[in-house]
Amino acid sequence: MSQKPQAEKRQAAIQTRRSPLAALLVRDLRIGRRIGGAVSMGVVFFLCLVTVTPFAVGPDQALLARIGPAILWIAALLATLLGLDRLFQADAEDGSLDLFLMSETPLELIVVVKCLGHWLLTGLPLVAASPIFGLMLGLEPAALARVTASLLAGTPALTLLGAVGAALTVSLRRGGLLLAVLILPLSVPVLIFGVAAAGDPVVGFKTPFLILCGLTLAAVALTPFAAAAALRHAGD
Amino acid sequence: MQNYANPTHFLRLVRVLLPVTAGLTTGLLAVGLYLALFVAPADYQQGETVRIMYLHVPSAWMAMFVYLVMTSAAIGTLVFRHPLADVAQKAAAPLGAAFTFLCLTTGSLWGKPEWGTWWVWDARLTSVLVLFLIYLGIIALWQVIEDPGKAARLVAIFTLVGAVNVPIIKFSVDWWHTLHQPASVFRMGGPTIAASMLWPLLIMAVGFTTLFLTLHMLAMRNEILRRRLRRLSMLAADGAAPLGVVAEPAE
Amino acid sequence: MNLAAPHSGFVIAAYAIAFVVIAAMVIGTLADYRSLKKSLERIAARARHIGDARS
Amino acid sequence: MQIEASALSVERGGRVIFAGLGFGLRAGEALLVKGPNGAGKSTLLRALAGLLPLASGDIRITPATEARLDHDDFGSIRSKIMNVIDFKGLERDSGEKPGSTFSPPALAELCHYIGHADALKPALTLAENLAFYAALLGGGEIAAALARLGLAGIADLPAAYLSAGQKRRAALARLVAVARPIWLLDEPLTALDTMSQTIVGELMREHLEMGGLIVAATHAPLPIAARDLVLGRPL
Repeated sequence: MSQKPQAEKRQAAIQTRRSPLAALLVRDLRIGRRIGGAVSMGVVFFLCLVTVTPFAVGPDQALLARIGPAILWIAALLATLLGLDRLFQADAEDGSLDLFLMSETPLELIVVVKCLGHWLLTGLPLVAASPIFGLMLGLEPAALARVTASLLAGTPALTLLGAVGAALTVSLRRGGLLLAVLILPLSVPVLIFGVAAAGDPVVGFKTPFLILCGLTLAAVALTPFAAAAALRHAGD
Repeated sequence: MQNYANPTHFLRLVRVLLPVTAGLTTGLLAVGLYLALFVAPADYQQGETVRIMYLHVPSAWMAMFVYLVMTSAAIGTLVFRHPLADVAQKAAAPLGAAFTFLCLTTGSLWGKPEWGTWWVWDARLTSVLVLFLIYLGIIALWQVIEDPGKAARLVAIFTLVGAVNVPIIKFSVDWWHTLHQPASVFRMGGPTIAASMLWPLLIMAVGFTTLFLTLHMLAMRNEILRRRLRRLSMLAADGAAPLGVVAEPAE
Repeated sequence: MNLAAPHSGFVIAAYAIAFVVIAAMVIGTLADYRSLKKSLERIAARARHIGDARS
Repeated sequence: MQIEASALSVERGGRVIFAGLGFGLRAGEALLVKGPNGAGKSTLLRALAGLLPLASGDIRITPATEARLDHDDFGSIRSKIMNVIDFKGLERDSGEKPGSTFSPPALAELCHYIGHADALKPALTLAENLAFYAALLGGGEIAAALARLGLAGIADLPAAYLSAGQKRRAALARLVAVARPIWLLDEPLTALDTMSQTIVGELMREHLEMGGLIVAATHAPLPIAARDLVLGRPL
C-alpha cells in the first residue's frame, strides 16, 4: 500500500500476520462449525419445504417431476432468506460491528466476506443437498444436474441480496419477516432465470444460466455497497 | 433551491402553490373524465371496456413517476443531505402505493371481460405487482424504524437498490412472459392510437400528475408538522419547553 | 358512454374504485393535517400554561 | 500528535445530545469525560470513533511537530504512531501544511474503542477472539497481551465460560495487542477487581508516557492524571 522506505519494516510485520479478510472468514466459519445448528438447520428447513409441497399439490409423480425444479428453487429461496436476519445482527449486538467500522479494511469487503462465509455455511449445503431432494421429487438425472448447477450459480446472488435486507434491518429486534418482505420482490429476476435454467424444456439451459451468472456477478459488484452504507447508518 | 431547505419557506411556498395545483387538477380531471367517458369512441374490438384504459395507463405512469420522485429524493437524502428530501420521500411512498394499487385493480377489471379472468400473469401487470410489493416494503421500513433521520437514510438506500432492480425485474418478467405465453395477447394501449383516444389519455395523465403533486405537497406539509410535533413533545417530556420554542419553526 | 353495452359494469366499477382511492388519499391527507394542527395547538397551549405558571 | 475538537454537536432521533463541545488534547495527555447518565458521555466517544455522525463541528488530528520529534526518544508506540501517520500519507503534506485534517473514517483507524460491549464471540476461545481483532485492526502480538492482562492461563477457553471481569480484560487486551495512538475508553474499569484495575492503570500510564492519548468516560476515578470534561444535562 505504501511505497515509503520506512514502510518496508512494516511490510515484514504485515506478512507475518493473517490478512483481516481471511481472519474474518476463518472466524465466521469457525463460529458456524462450533455452533453447528446453523449448517444443519438450513438443510432441514429445505427438506421440510420439499416434504410439505407434495401434500399441497398431490402425490402425482409426473406433476412433481415437472414442477420439481421450481419447488427446489422456492425452497432454496426461503431457506436462504429466512436464515439471513442474524448475518450482521449478532455482530451489531456484541460490538464487533463497531470494530469492523474502525478497521482499515473497507466495510464493503467485510460485507462480501461475511456473505461468503454465510453462503459456505448455508448456501453450499443446500446446493449439495438439492440432488438428493430432487430424486425425491422424481427428477431425471439431467434435470438434477441442471437444478444443482443453477442453484450453485444463483444462491450467492440470493445471499448477497439478503445481506442488503439484513443490513437494513440490523437494528430491529424482529427483522426477519421485514427482511423477507423487502428482499423477495427484488429476488424475482434470480428466481425467474434460476428456475428457467433448472428445468425449462423450451428455452434450454445455456441462455438463462448465463443470465443467472450475470445477475450473480452484478450482485457481487453492487450489493456490498448498499449493505455497507446501510450498516454505517444503522449505528446511530 | 437551498432556500426551500428551510421548512418554513417551504410551507409558505405550499400556501402559494396549493390553490394553483388543486385548481389545475380539478380542471384537468373534469375535462379528462368528460372526454374519456363521453367523447372518446368505444373501441371496435374492446367496446366500452377501453375506457378503463384512461385510468389504467395514467396510474401505471404515476406508479413509475412516483418511484422516480422517490429515487431523486433518496439521492437528495444520501448525497446532498437536503433536509426536505427525506420528507418528500416519506410523503411520496403511500401515494405511489395507492396509484400502483389503482393500476392493478383497473388492470384486473379490464382483464375480466377481455381475458375472462380477474388476474392474468401478463408481463406488465406482473411487473407492476412487483413494484407494488417494493412500495409496501418501503412503507413497512418507514413504519418500523422510530428515528426519522435514520429511517430516511435506510429507506433511501433501499429505494436506490430498488431503482437499480426495477429495470432488471421488468426485463426478466418480460423474458419470462414471452417464454410461457408466446401467443399474442391484446395489449392495452399500443403504439398506434387514434387522436380521439390519445387526447383524453394525455389529459388524464397530466391530471393525475398534478393530482400527485398536490397530494404530495399536502403530505409533505403533514410530515413537517409531524416532525415539529415530535420535537416539541420530546422537549415537553424533557420538562424543558420554554415559551419561545413553540413559535420557532421546525427544523 | 353507452350504459347498455355488455361490459359497462366493469367500466363503472373501475371509475368508482378510482374515485374511492383518490378520495381516500385526499381525505386521509386532510384529516391527518387537521389532527396534527390540533395536537400542535394542544402542545402550544401546554407550553403557555407552563410558562404562565413559571412567571 | 494532538487532537483538536471544536463545536461538536450530535443529534440522535431529533434530540440534541450535546452541542458546541470542544477540547484539545496533546500527546501524553488524558481526558476524563464526566457527567450524569444521559449527558452524552458514550455518545461523545462513539462520535470521536466515527461510529456516529456529527451534526456539526470538526475533529482535527495534527501530527507531532518536527521539534518535538527530535527531542523525544522513540518508544515503540510512538514510532508506530508515526508509522500510522506516515502510512496515511500525512507526513507528505506536513511540510507545507502542518495541520492536516483527518476525515472521521481515517480518525477511526487511529483509535481504539472499548465500548460497553466486549465484542467477544462466545463460541471462540479467548486467543481466537483476540487473534481475529489483532488481524482486523492492524496486527500485533497476542500472547504478550493476554499475559499482560493475566489471561494467559485461560486463553484456550471459549469466551462463553468467562466471568464479566475476564471478558472485560479480554476486551482491554486489544489495547496491548494492537498499537493505536488514541484510546477511547467507555467505562474501562467496569466489572474489574482491584488488581486488574491496577494493571489497567499501569497500561494507561505507559501509553501516555509513550505519547499516546486517552479519552475515557467514567463515573469512577481513573488512576491516571487527567483533565476533566464535564458534560451537563442536554439543554
